[in-house]
Amino acid sequence: MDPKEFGEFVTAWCPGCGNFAILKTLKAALAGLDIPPHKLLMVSGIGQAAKTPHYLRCNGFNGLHGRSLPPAQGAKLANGELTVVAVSGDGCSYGEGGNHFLAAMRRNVDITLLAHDNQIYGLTKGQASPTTMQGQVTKAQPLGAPSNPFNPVAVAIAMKVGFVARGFAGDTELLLDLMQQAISHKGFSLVDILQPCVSFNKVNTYAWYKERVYRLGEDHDPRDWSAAMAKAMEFGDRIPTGVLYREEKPDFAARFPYLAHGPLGKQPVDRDALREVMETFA
Amino acid sequence: MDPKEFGEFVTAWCPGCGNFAILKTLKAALAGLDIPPHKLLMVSGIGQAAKTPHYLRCNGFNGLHGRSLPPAQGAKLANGELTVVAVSGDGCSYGEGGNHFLAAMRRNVDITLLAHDNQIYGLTKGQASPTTMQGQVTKAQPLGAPSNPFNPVAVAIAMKVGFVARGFAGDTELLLDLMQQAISHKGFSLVDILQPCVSFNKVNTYAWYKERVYRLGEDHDPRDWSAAMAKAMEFGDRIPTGVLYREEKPDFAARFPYLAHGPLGKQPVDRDALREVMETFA
Amino acid sequence: MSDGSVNILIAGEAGQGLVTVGELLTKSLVRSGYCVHVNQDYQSRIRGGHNTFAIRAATFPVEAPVDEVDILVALNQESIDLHRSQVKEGGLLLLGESLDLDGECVIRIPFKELAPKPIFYNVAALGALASVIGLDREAPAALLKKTFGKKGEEIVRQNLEVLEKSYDWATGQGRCRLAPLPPVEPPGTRLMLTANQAIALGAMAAGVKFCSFYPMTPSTSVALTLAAHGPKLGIMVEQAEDEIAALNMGLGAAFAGARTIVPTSGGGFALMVEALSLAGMIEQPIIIALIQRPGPATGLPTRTEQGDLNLALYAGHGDFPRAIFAPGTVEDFFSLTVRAFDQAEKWQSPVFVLGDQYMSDSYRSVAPFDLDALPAVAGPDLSDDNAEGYERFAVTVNGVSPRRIPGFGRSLVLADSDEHTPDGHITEDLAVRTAMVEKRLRKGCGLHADVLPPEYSGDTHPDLLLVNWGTSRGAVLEAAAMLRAQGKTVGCLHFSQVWPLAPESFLLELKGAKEVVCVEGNATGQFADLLAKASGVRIQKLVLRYDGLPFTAQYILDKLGTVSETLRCL
Amino acid sequence: MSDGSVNILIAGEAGQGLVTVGELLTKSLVRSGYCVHVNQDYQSRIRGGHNTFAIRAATFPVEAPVDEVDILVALNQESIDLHRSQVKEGGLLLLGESLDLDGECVIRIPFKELAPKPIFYNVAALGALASVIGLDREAPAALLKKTFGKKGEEIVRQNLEVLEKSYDWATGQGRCRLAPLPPVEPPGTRLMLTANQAIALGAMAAGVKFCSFYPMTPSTSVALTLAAHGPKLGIMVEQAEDEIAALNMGLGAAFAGARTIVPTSGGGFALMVEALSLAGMIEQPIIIALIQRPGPATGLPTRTEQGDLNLALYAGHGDFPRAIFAPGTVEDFFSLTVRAFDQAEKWQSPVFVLGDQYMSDSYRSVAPFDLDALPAVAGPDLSDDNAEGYERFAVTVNGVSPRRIPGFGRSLVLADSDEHTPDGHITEDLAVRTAMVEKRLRKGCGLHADVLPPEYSGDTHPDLLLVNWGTSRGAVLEAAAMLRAQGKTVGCLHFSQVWPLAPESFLLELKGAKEVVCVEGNATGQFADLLAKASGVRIQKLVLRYDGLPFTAQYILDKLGTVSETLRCL
Ligand SMILES: Cc1ncc(C[n+]2csc(CCOP(=O)(O)OP(=O)(O)O)c2C)c(N)n1
Ligand SMILES: Cc1ncc(C[n+]2csc(CCOP(=O)(O)OP(=O)(O)O)c2C)c(N)n1
Ligand code: SF4
Ligand code: SF4
Ligand SMILES: [Mg+2]
Ligand SMILES: [Mg+2]
Repeated sequence: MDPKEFGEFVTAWCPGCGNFAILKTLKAALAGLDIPPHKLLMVSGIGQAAKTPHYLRCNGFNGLHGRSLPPAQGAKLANGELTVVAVSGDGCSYGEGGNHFLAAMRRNVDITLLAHDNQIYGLTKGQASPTTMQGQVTKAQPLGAPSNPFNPVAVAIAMKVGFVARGFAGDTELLLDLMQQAISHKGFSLVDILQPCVSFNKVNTYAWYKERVYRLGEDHDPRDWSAAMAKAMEFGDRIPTGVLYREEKPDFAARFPYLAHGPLGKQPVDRDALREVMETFA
Repeated sequence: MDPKEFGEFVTAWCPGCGNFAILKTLKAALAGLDIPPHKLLMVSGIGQAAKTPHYLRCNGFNGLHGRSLPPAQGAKLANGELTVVAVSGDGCSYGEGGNHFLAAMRRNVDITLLAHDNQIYGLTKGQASPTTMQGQVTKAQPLGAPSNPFNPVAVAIAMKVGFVARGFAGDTELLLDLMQQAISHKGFSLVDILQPCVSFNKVNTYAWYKERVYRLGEDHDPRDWSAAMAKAMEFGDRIPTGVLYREEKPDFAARFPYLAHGPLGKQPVDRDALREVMETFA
Repeated sequence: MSDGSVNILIAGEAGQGLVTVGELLTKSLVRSGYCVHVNQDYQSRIRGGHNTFAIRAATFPVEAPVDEVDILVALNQESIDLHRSQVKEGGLLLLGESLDLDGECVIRIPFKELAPKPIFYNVAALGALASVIGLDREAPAALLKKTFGKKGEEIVRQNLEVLEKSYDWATGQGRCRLAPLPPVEPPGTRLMLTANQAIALGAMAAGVKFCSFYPMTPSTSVALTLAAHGPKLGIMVEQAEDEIAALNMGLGAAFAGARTIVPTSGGGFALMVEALSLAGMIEQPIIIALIQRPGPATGLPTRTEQGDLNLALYAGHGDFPRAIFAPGTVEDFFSLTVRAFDQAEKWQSPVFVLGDQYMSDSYRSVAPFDLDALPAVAGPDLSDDNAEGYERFAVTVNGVSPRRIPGFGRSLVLADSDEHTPDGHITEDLAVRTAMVEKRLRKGCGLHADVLPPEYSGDTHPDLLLVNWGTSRGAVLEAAAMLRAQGKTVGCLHFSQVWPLAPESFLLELKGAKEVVCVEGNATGQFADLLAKASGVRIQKLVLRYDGLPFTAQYILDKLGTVSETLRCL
Repeated sequence: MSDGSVNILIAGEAGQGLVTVGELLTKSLVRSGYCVHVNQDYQSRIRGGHNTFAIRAATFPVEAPVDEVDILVALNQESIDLHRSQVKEGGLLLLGESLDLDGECVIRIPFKELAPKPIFYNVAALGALASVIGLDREAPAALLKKTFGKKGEEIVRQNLEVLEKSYDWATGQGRCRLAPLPPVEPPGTRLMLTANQAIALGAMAAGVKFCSFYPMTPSTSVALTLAAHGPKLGIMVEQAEDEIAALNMGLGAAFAGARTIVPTSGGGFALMVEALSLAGMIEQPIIIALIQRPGPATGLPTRTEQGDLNLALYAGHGDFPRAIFAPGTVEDFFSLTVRAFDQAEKWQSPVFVLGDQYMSDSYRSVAPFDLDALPAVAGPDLSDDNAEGYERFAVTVNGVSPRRIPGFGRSLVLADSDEHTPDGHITEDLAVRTAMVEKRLRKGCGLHADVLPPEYSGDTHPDLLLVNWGTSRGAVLEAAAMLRAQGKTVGCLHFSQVWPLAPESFLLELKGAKEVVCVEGNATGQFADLLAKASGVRIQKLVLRYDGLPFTAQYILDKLGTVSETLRCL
């Protein structure tokens, strides 16, 4: 399939933003997987990254800040035939939406979360996000961000999420592969994508990432939980990218046999069954 | 100090509930630390465990379901002289309040969270909680709880929380020690307390826990992160209790020098300073 | 009981099995053809404390609780102390074995004698009660057979033995001045249903396929009922991590084509306010079953109130339309839930069904619903015509745009929480903004045109008009009947849809009475305020209740007699 | 500009520095003693798009935006196309170098010539503008010295050089038919302040010590202002993980004795509804600064609306009192924030300050506040008398109980979200429940007694009364003046406190006008509804605006001329 099927849109992003590379890679990844636009649903929250569904010809649900995962899971459960990709920023996914992140990891519905992680609140002009480094000064944190940064991949691996990867907007070759693997993985997949924000994050710049980011080699076995956990804790002078952890297990829908009958919205009301239900109250 | 200072109250708990032992141990722990009732603030959410502040002579803030940690942190920041202990159930702390749990771990305000973990929603009559075992049947989950259970201590260690422990209502000797260590620890401390619910959890009973729970020995070094992480993942045939992980680091307040001047509510308005602030707009 | 009715109050601690006894007896009564009204009063705890289960049974419809008791079943001493005064002259007291009270109409049930093990005490109580009220012994016997059938014949036999024994024992006792319930013509099948069960059944009848919820008394039973039958009917019921997730997940499922209901209670709904606004913005049909309990905050978790009307009406930032149903009977909880789904789809808006703890726990005897006679419920646009030119938010005369489902065809569907163009893309074009605001509001006119008028009953141009809404209906009707018996002319105006309001459908009634009183279960007269806003008529006198208990006719009569000094300085 | 005023519109892309130019010029004007009104219009993006910064400056007070422009500064081609038609006859167009437009009053600023590097283009524009409007060159020069002072002498020198050069260059250009601003008497110190900054200053003056927030346009600047000065004044400002945490954390801090403000916007506040109800239940003084933007849902994140009044008023499940201030001037944003703290403490209730994007970004020239003349703000009970018998929720005549602070003495303080006894313990005693509901509501009567009456201005018994609230004030006053100039008698009734409402303080005015119109920035007339409910007077004609822009006098006049077909079927 041609990535052009997903169209070209004028964006509201700043020139130089890491989001451009991610968007382009996403289109290529989807095209490579032959997912037609009408079978794709992109779900997002609010933020710069969350504008992504507007920049792709497909079905989209651009919901509330922090709330990309609940509707993504609801939609996937309602129609398992859709490829559902949630896309949002670090603030949206790990900050306002932190509780949904935890629950989605536990629930293991077959969706993919692409977290554009620029380590800052972009759209609201540069406050600390959960992944902002401790001590980084912003207008909202004039004495430096006081909290320890959130490590999404470490938490995901601690929770044994079936597919945990870290990508970088500056390495689109790897990113393409990660996106395709994540979308193909049955169950909840996380791709945390390091994404330079040229307007508000003057610490974690392209150069900063480039200096630190490296690809996990053949020697890393993503099925080795301890190794994955150890790699996940690496975030400083060296930052590993690639598939950190993998584990196949039944997804959420597998536990509900009746979800296998096609989209819920196409299932008629079974009057006879309903009558039997009514009789249980007699 | 005599634990009797904390009074005796009629509770609304079921006879045989694990909460009784925890409450008694808590009073003993506080008395042992010589914390006078008027310098103690117990903060809770809603649930059976969350009724605890009513059963202890002290200051109390029994807030909303899932929201024990935000007011606990707010109160501690407003008055660093208070000993602040948040107490709530597994549903409250890791379910509804999951996002606050994540943030509190990152923020490292000097408070203690006692999570009464009965692996069930007690007060609302037995729905699955985040820690309910996968497949356990309840009225709300007639096909069995579909999600992977939450492992609070593993996530806390992945986030490098400075004090992470697991206790058991059936081992009050250890629990007393854990509570005292946790409260004495500077920064955020988590004690996840296995607490049999005799009314609604017919799986994780006293007997079930007793068969599995063991105390971590001298050989476990809570300062060894990898060892701690490995122990944290153990929850099945064997369940370790004790201090899993420890690490000293500056607490949140240490980053705000002006918090050291005593309770904020006792600080007067400095009119001259305010005038200077006003002049910055001139 | 002389009038063909009996009011039985079973009282004791949580965990003593009073609900089991109560439910078994209620079902026996329902199956025997009696009308029933159950009122459950309980505390926010699992064991201990003080709970009651009140069954009012009659040969004629009974639709409200009453305070006076014909038979008090006291399972502990506290129950005697608390409820003895409610027992009518000539009423009966059935006590647990070792309780302390003497008197003419006091009977102690010799549980140890009647039943081999404590586990059978409930059935012993059932037998005694059945006998005392004059119920044919066959009714509870058949019920036990059905209930314990799957546990094996031996269990059934043992239960029946205890039942027989206690029935006979009780028959040998005096029943004081209580007359047995007169026999009734056995009706066809009757369901024993609460409002929450009726909501669940209504949702099923309307084709619900998705329910996301977070447990909260008194709304949980809506979800539990759906969960119990979900596998059979293909309904996905998921307990979300919190209420925010519940509604947002529901919106995602609804967007993807599954009819969706989200049950919650006030504090839970308070967390859904942002997502409700999202539903308004993306014009997503969705049903919220808001089962009220007393607030503010955690309030009284297991008691009743009608205090969330304002919140349901004004929740959400920004302006968008909605409809709010507030049924007054179990039958209406069923049929108006069906209607809620229809209205939600037709006007692409969130629609509420308001219930409360009182009716969520109040069993009634209901004729099975005629599923074949149900009106069709509106559905989305499945055409997929002109997929290329499809616009989810096309601006139309009545504000309704074709709602298609992603993945059902080639049409691409884009929903956006920002202001958007007709094809769903984010916009900052302020002319489009204006058009979209007006388009959304026009759907409100559609909801308004479809509104159900209030139900007027009783005398025309009466001395007194009792305005009421939702679950207060039964007590108001009974109060009206009692006042009429005193020679007053009384009308009742009951609103089962409280928003939108169409004043033309009730202004005549409102203005045609000498005195108008609004009866509602909150502290400030929220509906009276709403009526004032919508119709310009300010009802001066309010009968309010906010102690956590449902209205009784007597309560209304008492309050009507006093000058209400309502605190309206909110 | 002939009347002693000028309206300058600077337009271009986000990132082109138009806000910098605008702020520098505004400050120069303020320091020179002119009255200013700034209106900022921008999109929800960081770079690109189309933004404007409009400065209206005058020798007399200007309190609303106007559409007509004296000087258009266009930084890109789009700006010319979009705004050319707004330029008055004889107005001036100042263009970026390479833009395409010719005409009599068009001047191209030769940036490359005037400034050595693009970084100085802003100062070049400032110099040119200062010259064109006739501002003494000393004003911007002094400002640049102060602004760049800490960056070193060399930087200052370079900036001043560019300023001089462009000022001189512009002086050499024709200024078309524009008259220079007449000089004004230099006033004492003047502050350049937005409403949000005034809220922050008001909070500081009232002794705020804690602010928890979650970033959301247009409320963030309240928190940022507090954060900037927090270390100096000992104010703890914490960015919470979400809005739920923000308010719950704030309640904890307030409970522990710190005066607390929680700033947010509609969507964020929607998430605080449950916690607001908690504030009502535990009677916790707390201030919510609700800075509105257009909804529903994400809506138009960077535009303005007055659409959250209903939500502020009815948020929370269950009944409890609150007060809502809606200032109309920057000065009032300061003083009413101080009052909000006082009222919150006095009546132990949550209190709102409602603002909106328009005034959050609208700079004005304000005299420094007289801190010594400020009224004292109520505080908690620090006595610790009879600690043993202390009851946080003692039932009192006016509903207010002694509020003590945990840890400040030996009194134990217990707050509970459940219904509670006077000492704060959970209760299911329904008589206590009733007493507590009534106690809480009585505080509403106190708030009611303290309410600020609306401000009436203009003619008595006028032909037309313009009712308005909050930030619409300036435009309404200007519209009234224009109508008066047309020979009409006009009154204005401005509410800076919108709840409680005391009809006796305005009924005469409301009934004394021939025609009454309500002017408000939402789609349904929320305040008109509220007035109808509170006073029984239904205002029939509404002038509404809901396209995301603030009112102008001309907008109001235009709408008054048309028959409003308001869609009120919500
Ligand atoms: C309930 C709510 N709170 C706050 C906001 C304001 N808001 C919009 S985007 C955003 C943060 C964006 O940060 P992130 O998710 O990291 O996305 P980015 O812009 O960096 O891609 C915030 C706080 C909102 N829209 N809704
Ligand atoms: C916002 C909100 N949602 C739901 C509830 C209902 N609720 C009360 S307690 C509880 C769960 C309690 O479980 P847990 O926290 O594990 O405490 P336990 O009773 O088991 O000690 C729930 C769902 C509530 N009070 N508020
Ligand atoms: S602000 Fe940052 S994240 Fe947002 S578009 Fe600009 S560069 Fe990208
Ligand atoms: S329900 Fe369970 S947790 Fe609650 S009091 Fe009873 S035993 Fe304890
Ligand atoms: Mg970000
Ligand atoms: Mg629990």
